[in-house]
Amino acid sequence: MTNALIVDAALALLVLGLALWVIATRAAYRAVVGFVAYGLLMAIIWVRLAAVDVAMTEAALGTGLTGLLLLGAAARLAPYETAEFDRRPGRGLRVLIGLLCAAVTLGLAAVVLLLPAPAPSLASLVADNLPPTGVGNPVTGVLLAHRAIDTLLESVVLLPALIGVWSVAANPAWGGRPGSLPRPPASSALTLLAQVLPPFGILVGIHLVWNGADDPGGKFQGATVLAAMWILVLIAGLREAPALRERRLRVLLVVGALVFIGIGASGIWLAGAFLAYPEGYAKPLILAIEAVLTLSIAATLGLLLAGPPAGDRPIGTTS
Amino acid sequence: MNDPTLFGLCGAALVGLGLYGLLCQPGALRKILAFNLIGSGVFLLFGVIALRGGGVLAAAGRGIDGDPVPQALIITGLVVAFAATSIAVALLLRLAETSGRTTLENEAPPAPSLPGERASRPDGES
Amino acid sequence: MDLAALLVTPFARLTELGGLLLVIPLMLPVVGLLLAPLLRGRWLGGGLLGRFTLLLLLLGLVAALAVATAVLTGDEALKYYLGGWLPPLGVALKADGLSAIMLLLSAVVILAVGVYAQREFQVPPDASETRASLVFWMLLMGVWAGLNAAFLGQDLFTLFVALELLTFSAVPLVALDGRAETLAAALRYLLFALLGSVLYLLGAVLFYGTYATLDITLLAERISGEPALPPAVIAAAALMTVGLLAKTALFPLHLWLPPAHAGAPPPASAILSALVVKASFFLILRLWFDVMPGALTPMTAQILGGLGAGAILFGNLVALRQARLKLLIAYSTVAQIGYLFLIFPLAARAESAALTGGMLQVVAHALAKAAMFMAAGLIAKALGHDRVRDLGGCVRVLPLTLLAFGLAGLSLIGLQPSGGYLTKTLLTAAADGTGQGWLGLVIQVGGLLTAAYLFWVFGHVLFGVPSTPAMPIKPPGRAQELVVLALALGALLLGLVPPALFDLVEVGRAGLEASAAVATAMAGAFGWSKLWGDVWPLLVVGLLVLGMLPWPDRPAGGSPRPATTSLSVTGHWAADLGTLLEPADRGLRQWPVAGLSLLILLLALAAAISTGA
Amino acid sequence: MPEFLLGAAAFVLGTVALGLMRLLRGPGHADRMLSAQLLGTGGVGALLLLGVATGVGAIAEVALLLALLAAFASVAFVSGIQRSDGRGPPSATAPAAADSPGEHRRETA
Amino acid sequence: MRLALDILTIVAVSLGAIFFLAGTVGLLRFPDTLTRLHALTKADNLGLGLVVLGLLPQVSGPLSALALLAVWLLALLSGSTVGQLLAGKAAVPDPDRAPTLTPGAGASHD
Repeated sequence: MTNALIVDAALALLVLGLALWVIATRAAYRAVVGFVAYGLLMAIIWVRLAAVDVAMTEAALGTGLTGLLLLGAAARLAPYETAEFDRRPGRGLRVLIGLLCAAVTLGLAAVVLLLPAPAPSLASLVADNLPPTGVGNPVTGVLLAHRAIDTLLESVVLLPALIGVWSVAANPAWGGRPGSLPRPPASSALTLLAQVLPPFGILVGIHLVWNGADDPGGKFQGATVLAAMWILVLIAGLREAPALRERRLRVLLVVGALVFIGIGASGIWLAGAFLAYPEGYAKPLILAIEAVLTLSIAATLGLLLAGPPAGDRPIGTTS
Repeated sequence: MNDPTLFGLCGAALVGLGLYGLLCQPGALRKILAFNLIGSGVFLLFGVIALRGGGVLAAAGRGIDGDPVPQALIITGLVVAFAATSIAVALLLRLAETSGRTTLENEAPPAPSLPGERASRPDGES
Repeated sequence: MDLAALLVTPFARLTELGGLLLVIPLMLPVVGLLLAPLLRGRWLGGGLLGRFTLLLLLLGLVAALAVATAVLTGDEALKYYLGGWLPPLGVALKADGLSAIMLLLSAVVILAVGVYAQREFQVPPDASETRASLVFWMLLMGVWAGLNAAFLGQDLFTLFVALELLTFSAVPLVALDGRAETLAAALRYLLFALLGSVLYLLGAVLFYGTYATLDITLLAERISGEPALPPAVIAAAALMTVGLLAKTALFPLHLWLPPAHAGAPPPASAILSALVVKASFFLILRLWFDVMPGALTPMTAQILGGLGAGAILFGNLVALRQARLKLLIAYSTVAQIGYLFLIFPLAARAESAALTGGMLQVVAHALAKAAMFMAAGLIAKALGHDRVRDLGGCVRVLPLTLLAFGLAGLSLIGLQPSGGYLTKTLLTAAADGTGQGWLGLVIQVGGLLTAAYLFWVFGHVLFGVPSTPAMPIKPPGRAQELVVLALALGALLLGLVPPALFDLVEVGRAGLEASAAVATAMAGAFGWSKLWGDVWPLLVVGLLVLGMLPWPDRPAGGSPRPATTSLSVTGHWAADLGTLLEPADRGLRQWPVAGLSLLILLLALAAAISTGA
Repeated sequence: MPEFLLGAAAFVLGTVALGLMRLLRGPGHADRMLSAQLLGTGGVGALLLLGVATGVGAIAEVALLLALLAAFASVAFVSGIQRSDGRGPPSATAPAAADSPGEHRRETA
Repeated sequence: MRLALDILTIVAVSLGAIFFLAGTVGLLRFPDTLTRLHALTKADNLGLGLVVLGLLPQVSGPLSALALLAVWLLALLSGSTVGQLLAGKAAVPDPDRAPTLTPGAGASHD
């Protein structure tokens, strides 16, 4: 057990050190690099907390997509950054805020230490109520059956977020291709990576969704991988991002949640409640929802990364 | 002190650190990073609660390691946090493009700029 | 007769659906949001999407009416278990009286905004879709979906997702015009709201860690069974309250509100001010009156009430100093939010009056403020600016709009028979009855200050010199003006609604006497002595304010003059006060300072809650 | 054996954590990135060790995901470095824009 | 047989760990970015490969073994790609530390 404790302590210290770096370092780009490393360690911590589903999400979203998003932003903002440092609040204010933040941390730490033991939990209730859902992974059961409304609302939330990202576009660019992805110059290594990785990634993504019913994995993780592969192809310039006015793209974005609502509504007549599944059909329906939702979420996540429309000019004409 | 508690304390510290960064770092991108730190501290606490909640089951020899409900909620929360980050980044990039500002002072005139430093950039847009 | 039957029968059947009825207001906006990106093209000369949204809003109004009818006639809260799973495993929806009121209010206000915005966001003849139209209509539905989910949800995490849906939809609306200031305002709003969300989520996490449930009913049962509040619950309550306060923009956490609400397009401002800030307030009510009733210690109540009183005084005074109409209205929102928090110190011993008054304030302010923002939008559009000093002469161009603005203002001031009057009477009576007369005084002073800035605006409108002769650039649409007027009239006539309808407030909570409280408050409202007693201070304020106006010797050229050049005594007072207040406001709205306030508030609330534990 | 594998995981983690010194010291973006990359590979290795040590097969999938997305993040790193080369505020009209690949994507509508 | 496999595991994993250490030392001690890059990619790829090799006897099915190998191949692929991409870029200094005129970014203001 001691080795495990050493691993845990090392992880906790490293994560805290990196968080400190993210907060304190002067240049945003360095902070973001630290944040990506931080996300990586968080994924390992989730494994240590026996939350493999979460670890997968963190690995895919936290390091992968968030990393790309923030690195791109840091790079584009670097030219404006010089003025920032001088705008820090005065030393007295900083010390005061620091003290209060420390007080918050101490209070939370006390609360953590005083949490009730034995810990109350819904674990056994979930285990008892998993069979009717037909899935073997309790996390998937919770997400798609017991608390399906959260998952539904959450997949809906992504749409206003995407509209929010699009909304900063200039009027004439509206409906055009998204334009925030980094564009390194053509290089054989990148092209090779963008050709070799996606088939593999797509396989992994499908595996995660398919397996997510019974083993760790699921639509969010799978969708993130698919989105990452798509973005990689776009970055390498092998494909062009679609114009955002394309109707097929729009359909792809919303079809997942619509199917979810449709199946949920049919549950009113077939299973006695909105978002309930008829007995015996729960698993196929859940898999169907997961499959369609994966596509919609992957498209949305990818487009969130790709940024607001920047007009119809073909990308890569000058590089 | 058992392992999950260690990570729980780590989560508490992350929340405090993130709060400090969110309030004291002037740059909006840094604030976004700090928000993500607070978020991950909160999720970490939730993960610790999930693991503690699994103790009952592990003792009974059932096949679940932790409480799956918090784990499911954390996954949802991570996706929401990503969406929040992407909106914030989009707004920030646009703000920087149109005005050269990356901080959040409001109506205040642009900070007195040093010679050679550019407070705003000419822009052909809109 | 046949037609009536045709309409009534389906409606009656709708109200008999029971809990399933709640799924309609929850899902209708969501479906609309999902279909919106597919609906392109022009239709009936305005754009398919706008017309489609209007249809959906009408349906939503019917659904909200059905919920309210079912709740009122059934005299108990509607409840629905999604997927058939009972809490703590599943998620419940519940509509008690408060939810029904909020659902109805949002449906009415958003419908009005939808009608108003048809003209603003129509698609030009040569396009099938524009940026502004798609973004506005989609996010309008996003806001609506988030609001309804927040009003119906019974699970703290579902409510978190609802809040995020609301935030993500509201923020881009602020920056719809794409100017740097509004982008900055939106970013500021987003980041502060996200801080609020994450604190709220942390609170929910701690609740789960203590009781392994997030269901409000179950939590209430378990918390009321505790001999003393566990530390995690104290921390959770403080974190959630502060997080939600940040989203409600209660003074001194109002840093984001004025620029965001003033910078958004008028229909969006109307939604933001009338409804969006109320959603997080509604969740604060849920937390303190449903999740942990009885845990509201006097200290906690005093802190919240004190901030409310501060908001009323501070917000109104700063509003008085605003040069732009939309900013003035935004600061008025800061002040009006304050009234909502007065119910906490009053609720302990006068719950009926406090809660009824609070809900009435939510409704009256929503109607009045939506009307005012949209009226300001029409004014700004017609004149090309919204500088208060240059509003002279616009009454000839926009008589209806200004009438609506004035009527809405009467409700904010709190004259009979407006909703504002009811609110103030109820709250003042509760304050006097519980020995907190100073709160009553704050309410009175707040009303006078409100009157002052409205007189200020109308003084300029009526007596100011027209700045440019060729004024009407674009006359407003008749439908727009009528909608604004209808909202304003709604706010003004709220007091004449049969008191029995206010029983809606008490459905789902024991021991409330809403209709009786309202009936008492309205009794004698129109007596001469009462009327005179309410009106003469306003006249005094009016005279004082008119003394401040730089008329009639306004210099030609229309260049704005600083208030200090006014010769009147009150002008000097105002200027002196202003030199004190404006830096204070600017200081408080600095990001780190607001953050410091938030941290102090968090720790103070935690301490206050634990005093009773 | 699990104890040994856990120990090895701790060792690998500790080692690559030392590499984070490069993150602190720089001096170039590339150097900082290298330390993150080392952390990535080491983290993947540690995860594999952990997975086998605890007998949870799914951990290997986390490692797989991490390796997959690390490749992705690295590409972002490299592209980002190129973007942030340009020092001054980028201007779409500057002739130099063609040299820094990020520039032409700014809207010039 | 079991014992031999266990010994293989111990030896290979230990060697792998040492390679990781070597990579770290290289990263910290080598004088410039390019040499650091080369030392690092070699060391950590070898380290990971040895760890995977060592773990192979310990996993149950061929599928798990395949997954292990896939992880290594992925790491190799991404490592080499990044190495190639970086090799041309290694000389880029951290602009905050060492402001220099980068060729191409003609409009340098300092």
